[in-house]
Amino acid sequence: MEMKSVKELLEVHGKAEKDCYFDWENGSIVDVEVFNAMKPFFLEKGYGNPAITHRIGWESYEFYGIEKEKIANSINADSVNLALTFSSTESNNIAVIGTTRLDKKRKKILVSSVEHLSVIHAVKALYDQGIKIETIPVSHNGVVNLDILQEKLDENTLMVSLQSINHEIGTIQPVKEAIEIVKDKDEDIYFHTDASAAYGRIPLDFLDLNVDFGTISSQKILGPKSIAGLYVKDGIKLKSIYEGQLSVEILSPDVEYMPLLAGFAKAVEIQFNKFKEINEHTLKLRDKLMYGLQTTIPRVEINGPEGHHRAPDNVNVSFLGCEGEALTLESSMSGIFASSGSACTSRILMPSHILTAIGRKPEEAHGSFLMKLTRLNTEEEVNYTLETLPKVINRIRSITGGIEL
Amino acid sequence: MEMKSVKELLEVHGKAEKDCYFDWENGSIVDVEVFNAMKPFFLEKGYGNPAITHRIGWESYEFYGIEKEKIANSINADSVNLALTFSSTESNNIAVIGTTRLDKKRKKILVSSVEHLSVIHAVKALYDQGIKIETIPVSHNGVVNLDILQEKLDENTLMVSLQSINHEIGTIQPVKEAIEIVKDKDEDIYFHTDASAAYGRIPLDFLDLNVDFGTISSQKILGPKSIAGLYVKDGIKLKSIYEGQLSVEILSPDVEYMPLLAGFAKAVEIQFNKFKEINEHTLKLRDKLMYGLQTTIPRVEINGPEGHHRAPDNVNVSFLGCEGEALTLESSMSGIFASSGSACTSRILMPSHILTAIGRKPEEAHGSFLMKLTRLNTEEEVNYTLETLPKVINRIRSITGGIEL
Amino acid sequence: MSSRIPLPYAPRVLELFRNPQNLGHMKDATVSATAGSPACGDIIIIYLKINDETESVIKSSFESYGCASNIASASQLTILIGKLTLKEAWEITWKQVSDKLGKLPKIKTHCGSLAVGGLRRAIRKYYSEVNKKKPDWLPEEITKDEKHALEEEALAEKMKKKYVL
Amino acid sequence: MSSRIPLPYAPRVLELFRNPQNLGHMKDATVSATAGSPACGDIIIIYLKINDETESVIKSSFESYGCASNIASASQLTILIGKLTLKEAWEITWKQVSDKLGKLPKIKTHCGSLAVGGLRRAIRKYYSEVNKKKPDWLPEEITKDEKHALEEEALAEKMKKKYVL
Ligand SMILES: Cc1ncc(COP(=O)(O)O)c(C=O)c1O
Ligand SMILES: Cc1ncc(COP(=O)(O)O)c(C=O)c1O
Repeated sequence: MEMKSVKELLEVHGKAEKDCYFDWENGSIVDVEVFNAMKPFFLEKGYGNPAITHRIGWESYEFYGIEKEKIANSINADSVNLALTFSSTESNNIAVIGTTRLDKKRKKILVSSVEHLSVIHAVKALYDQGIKIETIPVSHNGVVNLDILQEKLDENTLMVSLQSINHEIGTIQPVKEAIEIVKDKDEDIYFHTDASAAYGRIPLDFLDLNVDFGTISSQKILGPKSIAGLYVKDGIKLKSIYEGQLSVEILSPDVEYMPLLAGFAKAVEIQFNKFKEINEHTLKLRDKLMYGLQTTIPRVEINGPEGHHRAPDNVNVSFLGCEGEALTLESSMSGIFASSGSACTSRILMPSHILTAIGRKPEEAHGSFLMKLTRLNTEEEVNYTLETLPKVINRIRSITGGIEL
Repeated sequence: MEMKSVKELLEVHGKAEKDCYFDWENGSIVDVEVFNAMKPFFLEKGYGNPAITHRIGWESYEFYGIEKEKIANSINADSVNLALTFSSTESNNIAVIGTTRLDKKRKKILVSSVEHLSVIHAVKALYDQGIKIETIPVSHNGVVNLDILQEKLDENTLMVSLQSINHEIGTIQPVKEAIEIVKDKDEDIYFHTDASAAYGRIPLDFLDLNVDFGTISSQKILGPKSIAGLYVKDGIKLKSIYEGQLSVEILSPDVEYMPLLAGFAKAVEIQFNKFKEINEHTLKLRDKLMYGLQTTIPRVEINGPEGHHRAPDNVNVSFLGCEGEALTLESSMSGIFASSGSACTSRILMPSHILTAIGRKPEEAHGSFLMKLTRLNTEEEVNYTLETLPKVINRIRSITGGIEL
Repeated sequence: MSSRIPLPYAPRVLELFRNPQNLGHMKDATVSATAGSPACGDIIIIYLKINDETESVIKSSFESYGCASNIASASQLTILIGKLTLKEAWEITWKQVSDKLGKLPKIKTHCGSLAVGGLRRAIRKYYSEVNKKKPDWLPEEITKDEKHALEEEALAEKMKKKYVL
Repeated sequence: MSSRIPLPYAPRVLELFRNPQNLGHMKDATVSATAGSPACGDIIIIYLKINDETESVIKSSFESYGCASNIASASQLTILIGKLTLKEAWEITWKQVSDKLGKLPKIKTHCGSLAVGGLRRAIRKYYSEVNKKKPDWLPEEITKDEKHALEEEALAEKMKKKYVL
């Protein structure tokens, strides 16, 4: 495939009268304020290595200390308990691989069947080292089955990983209850929660939760990508998963980069200062969009729970009889950007493991359409989408015509 | 240590009349042009995930393809042979850990004694898996001993890692000859070169070199940190060292981030369009600085080779009778920012392994002073430094007084 | 988000996705055939109206439940069919379809092959159900492109077992 | 770049580094002693002028080959010594020095302890070479702070063997 053709493809695609971006799960801009916070650190400040003994280094170190603390505060943690990483993927891997080095005897890792692939794949990759993955099923709303969790715990259980909110269908998981069950059974079983999709959406108090590891994400709160965090409970000495010179951060050698840290910290400031406001805003848009689509378009099913059991930013519906990739493309041509759990968008041509885990038939999963809402989305965009998507769905269904599914 | 005190520390430190930053080895700003290239991608363009089928995704994909090719071209490689990573540290680790998965029988990895710690530590961390490291000694100028390399090659040798330029003393290594020796002995031995410090300083043609893996760095050419590259020769199927969803880049899941890619590509454009000009500029400043210091200050020794055997950007001298940490601090107070291989700056209180590898006595290593030159340094800065450092050295030596070393 | 791939279609795919040629149910079709399965998210129906005397196509059309390249492949195929004889139509390969579409992304080549599989099925059906004089050029064994379609259907069955609770 | 640590000194370290008190060789010293080794990049000489009658310090000074906190520790120690009796001076601990410096970074505490080790050496030397009436309060065994200094010197010997070709 020539790059030239992508250009031509974009020309054929054209632009709609309006752009409504809802694909925040897969990519995001940063806030202007976040950008402004980063700017001086690219160009004039904090470019020193915070581990070097000179003014420029100390200036970085000072800034690093202050900003990191802001981020740590957002999960009620101490700075020393927050490791900066390059991505949530890396955070999840450090937690998974790290625990296998902390305790070499136990070999079983339990994960919910709807975990992010960076957790599931991280565990599966340890198969050669004798690590076994067991998945805990979820309800039709994606809620992990705590009874089965309890049953599966044994003296061979090394770790349990349960995300705080599912990134695809917005299920808020009973993490607190799960931790209690696990720790009641055996204090030595590690508990990790991937809170990437929950961060800034629901209150997270990692100290109070008594969780061992927690993954948080900058990009999910409209901070920059290429920086994320891993909370590590006091007293746990995790090792990094790759090696380098020691610098200020230890779990990911050479990760500290002031511009991205500045952006992350600013995003935290915005998201958490306006926590209630932002989440009320997205919740309102969420319900308007989700129920609006269900009202105006026939054969629409909601994926995941509703009301306060659902993340305030998550809209995921299946348009029956529509294939998702065609759907994202047709809606893209109308200026609406979202993603689908359709097999056709996946490398392995399998539908989203999350939708199948909640019992969606493949043909339901194929028609799924994931939209997320952030503080940057507006009611106007939702209105436009409610006007436009019925036409999109109609056209896709018209192509399907008489094919029976 | 309270963050408040760092602030007070900086107040006591004060600012000199002039700032001359030479600590590019440890931290850097980006070029204004690089910043301008990144800006739109933070705020308005290319924020789509290049693996998603909609306009915003395709726009990112198009940009990604074009920019990555520019970077690949700089080492005469195809885009498909360049993996984006988060750092040179990660690139080095992927190469080292990756090869151990490609060939499970061979267990010996040879590295020069002056490799970067991200290579040395990456290999040492594999001790549990039966991997043995053997270091190849270097001459007093830091040049790897090819005879010993040849002797050490055997049927158990998995990989040889030899950097292109030493990051601390500027030695240009005979990589081409080393590869020939290795491949003549056995085509199946992998060869990796960490070219982080060489990238943009000397011509690098990875295809012609017939090297298997090569690490390149964005920050070393005044691009952003948190993005780097790993060249992988055609036909070698490396695996990532941690797992996640598959996206466009495969060796580091979820690494592709358009703003940083835009910055990296712009830095490549600047550095390679003005390759000769930049390197002549830094070479001139290098020699003026290095010999100027040697002329005006007594008891100064040059660390590493001279002339065309030395990287054009590297000044590393030992001021005998001066302890390096005190030196970096005193020079910092005069506005000159550099680093030292002194034990006092290191976590393990050992002097730089590179200086001891070239036979420097610890007390010589402690007085080492590393300055690097980039296209942003000026002759005026060099003049200021030549005027100022004698006073710095004098004061440090006066504190040492009659102590005999 | 699941395990994604970039799908940089050639512009032609998008053109045909936007304005599919020969789309729709054909009331007076001589024969029609389906390939693919809803479980895979890929179904094509090919309709053919055939001149029994010349054994050639009078018109063809399609319906599709599938991704953009599935739709474009089916449409492109009907364009290629035009008014060919059945013998000529039989010889259309997925590679031809893919080439006309500016080469499908590797992972999407099955879309082209699904359409061709559907067409061949329709032709076989015509000779087994409508015009029962099976011609010499029609092979007994199923061809590679037909096999692709079958494989996909089999995969769907497997997935159904695995995923439907 | 080697394996770095951030060294956020308290401001007092920088103040004393910039304007060291009681710096310099003392020509008329009653006694002087060295601690540390060039291999470690850390040497301190402590000079004492002692009033033999009162067994107290008249003045003290230092020279240092070492990092900023080494210099500051030695200087701070001489300030603490002031005009103390030798008995009192003996009792100064590295913790006192470190506290006065606003707490040294953990990895740098050996600097404080090196200075104290040097002082105690000088006091011992005084009682063994100059004033030969060894007082009761002077312990036979070496103290913890002296041991630190010895350990560092031993490490230096080891490093020399390891690294000097
Ligand atoms: C729940 C969850 N975990 C992990 C990740 C991976 O995040 P990153 O892109 O920072 O590696 C994501 C992002 O898609 C996510 O939604
Ligand atoms: C030769 C060499 N290799 C690797 C690295 C590590 O680079 P990064 O900070 O990108 O991990 C450096 C940087 O200091 C280097 O100079």
